[in-house]
Amino acid sequence: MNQSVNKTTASQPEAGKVDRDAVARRLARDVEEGWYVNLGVGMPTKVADMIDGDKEVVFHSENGILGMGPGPAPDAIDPWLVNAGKKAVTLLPGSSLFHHGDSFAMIRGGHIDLCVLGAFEVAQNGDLANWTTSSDELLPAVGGAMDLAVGAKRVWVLMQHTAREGEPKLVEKCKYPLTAPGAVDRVYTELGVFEIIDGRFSIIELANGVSFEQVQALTGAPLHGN
Amino acid sequence: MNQSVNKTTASQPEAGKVDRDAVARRLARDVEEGWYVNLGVGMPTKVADMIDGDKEVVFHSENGILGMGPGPAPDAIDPWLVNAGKKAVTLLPGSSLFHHGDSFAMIRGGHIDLCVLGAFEVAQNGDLANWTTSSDELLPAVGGAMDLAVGAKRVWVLMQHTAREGEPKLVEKCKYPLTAPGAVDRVYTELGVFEIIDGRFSIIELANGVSFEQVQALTGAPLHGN
Amino acid sequence: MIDKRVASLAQALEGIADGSTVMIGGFGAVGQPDALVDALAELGIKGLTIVANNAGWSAETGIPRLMDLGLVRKIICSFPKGSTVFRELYLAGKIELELVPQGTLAERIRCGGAGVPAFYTPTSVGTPLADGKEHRDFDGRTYVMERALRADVALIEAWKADRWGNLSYRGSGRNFNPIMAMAATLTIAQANEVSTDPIDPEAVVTPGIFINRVVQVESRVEALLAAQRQA
Amino acid sequence: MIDKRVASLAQALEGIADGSTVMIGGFGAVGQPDALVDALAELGIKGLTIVANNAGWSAETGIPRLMDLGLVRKIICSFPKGSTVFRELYLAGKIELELVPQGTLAERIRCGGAGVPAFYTPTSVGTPLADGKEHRDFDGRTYVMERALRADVALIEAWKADRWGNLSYRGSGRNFNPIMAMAATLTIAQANEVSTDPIDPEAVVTPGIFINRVVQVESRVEALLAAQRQA
Repeated sequence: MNQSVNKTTASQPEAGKVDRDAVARRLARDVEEGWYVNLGVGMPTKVADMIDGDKEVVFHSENGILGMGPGPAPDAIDPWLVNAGKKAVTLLPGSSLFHHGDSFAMIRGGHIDLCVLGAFEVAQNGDLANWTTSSDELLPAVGGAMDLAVGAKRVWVLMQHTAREGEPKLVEKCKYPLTAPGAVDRVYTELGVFEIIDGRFSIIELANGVSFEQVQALTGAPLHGN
Repeated sequence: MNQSVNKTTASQPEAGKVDRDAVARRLARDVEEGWYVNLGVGMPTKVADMIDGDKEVVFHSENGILGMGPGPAPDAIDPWLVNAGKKAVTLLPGSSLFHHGDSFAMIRGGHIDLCVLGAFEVAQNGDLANWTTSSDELLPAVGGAMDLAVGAKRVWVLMQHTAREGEPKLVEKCKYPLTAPGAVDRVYTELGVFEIIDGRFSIIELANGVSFEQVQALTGAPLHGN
Repeated sequence: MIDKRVASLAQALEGIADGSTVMIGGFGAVGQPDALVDALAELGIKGLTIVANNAGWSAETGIPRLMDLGLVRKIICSFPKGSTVFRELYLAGKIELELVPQGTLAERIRCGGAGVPAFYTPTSVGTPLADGKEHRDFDGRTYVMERALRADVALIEAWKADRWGNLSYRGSGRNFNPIMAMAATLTIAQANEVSTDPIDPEAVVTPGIFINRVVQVESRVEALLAAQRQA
Repeated sequence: MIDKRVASLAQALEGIADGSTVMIGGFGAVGQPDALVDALAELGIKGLTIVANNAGWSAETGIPRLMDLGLVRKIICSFPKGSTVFRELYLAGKIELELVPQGTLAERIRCGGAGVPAFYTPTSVGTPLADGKEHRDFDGRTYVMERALRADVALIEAWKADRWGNLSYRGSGRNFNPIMAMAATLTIAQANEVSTDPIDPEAVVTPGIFINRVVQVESRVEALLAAQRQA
């Protein structure tokens, strides 16, 4: 938890060189003390390690944990305690355990302050596509993404600004099947922080050394000042 | 629990002289080991004391108890432990505690083997009227009666055969507002045991010394042999 | 540091507005947040809609006290008998009653907390309480549609609380408390024991995520015993 | 005397018919009733519909083993990735998949056990998973109607059990187990510890009313650790 360095967002826009930790750290700065936070599998899980040590945040795992702590030492693994990615975790003081019915009541009922998810695409109206890249994908799987996207008070997407081949992931309209319409509040990428306001992407901040023109060129929808 | 006497149903048909314990004892004989049983407030609560000591039955209270035992000694009252009638109770080994959401999930979900209720009227098609005696009663109250009547696997009514003025309570059609349509399986009174089969009252047994004609005269619907 | 403990009943109740819908836990006297309700009565907040199983029993305390002070516009409950105050106000047309079967009340509250806006139940079909409700058949059985219930405020009672707002209960004291805790915008718990030590994660009944404030209140054992004698 | 303990896995599984719908608890490996599932595979009961969160991970054990033996007709789940056996059968058109969002799956099961035939949820609105479902607006938001799920049999895992069938769990091992326990006609639990001593009434997570049979099975710690390494 106690990350000594407190750098701002990384400045390298090229795909493949993204400092994922820096983006996660930038997002973590905006997480408020006392929030109940669910982190999606993958890049979002990094956020847990980036929260300032003196800011108490409660991490929720949809398989029935509140107050999840970091992974255990190899000799201290509890085989019965895993996160939503099925990896070993620990419990922090103040934690609680419950079943899936109650866990998704929390999610659907609007009790989670923040959900951080990865995405294939985010549209300027907040539409989120993060569960399947095609409507006839060979083997679809959805997990809890749809419930989290509609249920959390805030949905922040943490992702690389563009896809592997450089295609924009912030778009006017998603081409992939939606996870939820109008769900996303903010997007954090290596190029900046973008808020969805009145159906368009507003720039909250740009990463150091990144110009508006650079970001706009890598974005599939018009960007606006805040 | 260990009632030494094992009399059959009392034989006195006149109102006011009914041996309520005997009727409760007769019903208790038909309760099977291992059943989960909810007893309505009033006369039905007597059934708990009439169950054979070597027959383990689990009593449910809708305010969140399974495995309810008899009332405590005056010096052993737990103020936080009451039954649905708000009276002090005890817990037997194997008991459990839960909230109202889960308690009525048990009831509505068909997990209670038997519910014993009192009634104002039972109709030959199983209609039950036991919550209010008039559709414009000054101050209505319903509690959990409707949930129990529709949810329990079996609904047995335990009551006096006739009302105070001698009016029949087993009737062709209820005149009072229903608690639930077609809910009752059996009726136990001081005159006998009656099962509802194919929309009519079938006599399972008559109390000692009671003739078919006597019972029929006090019943507002045709009785049938079994 | 997360710390949901507040030092007084007044702090616990801060910010409740006239016209609020207030859920009050408890089944009869057990699990009723008596100190919070009595402190609410002192504040004189008007036009309340109360959601509770009962309408109380004694004019000196609890829901009848709120009613006696003219603060309650409406009550949504399953069993309003036993309260002389309510009876008189109701018969005089001075208070509104929405009578709900107990299990339907519980499920409406649970759905309110779980993000489910409506559900179907067999309870009340064929009775006057289903009048005007949407009916629908599933697999040959008839059900009514019921809407979720939410509140601005929930007042609940627990046995133990920790600084994270985690709660555990005692005996039959859970009743409506855990589900009401989920269904309100502002949930306030009174607890007999409040500690900075965490409750065992396996023993938490209401996770702190549902709780906004916790206040320590010595439980009124004598009042509970008196209510039992009256039952 | 009530005693839900049975002496063997074979006794625990007695009476399951071809064509049954079987709920299987667990989230990944944790809370999965592995011994019961493997014993079910040995019985060769055919035409099963499985309800579970995952489609398993290893061909040697659990749900993939059932599938590999050709016993499964259909699976209702939220996350079927990770199982090569399922993938191959599915792509070959030899097994049916009903993909359900995880929270909707949980609530459908909970409603199945709670006597609620249908409910509304915002989850999946505007996505392909809502295609063909009834949509309805409540208070200006759109929801889909979902039907309750029930099963003929639920296989679940607990940490402790007593002779009344009361259960408690360990860590994140609750997951789907408590709600599946409620939603089946025949619920069978494997538990690491089975005792004639009762579980503390305050600590019971699944009351025995939902449980028909309990069998003691030593938990396979190594299998759990292996599954974590694979995650």
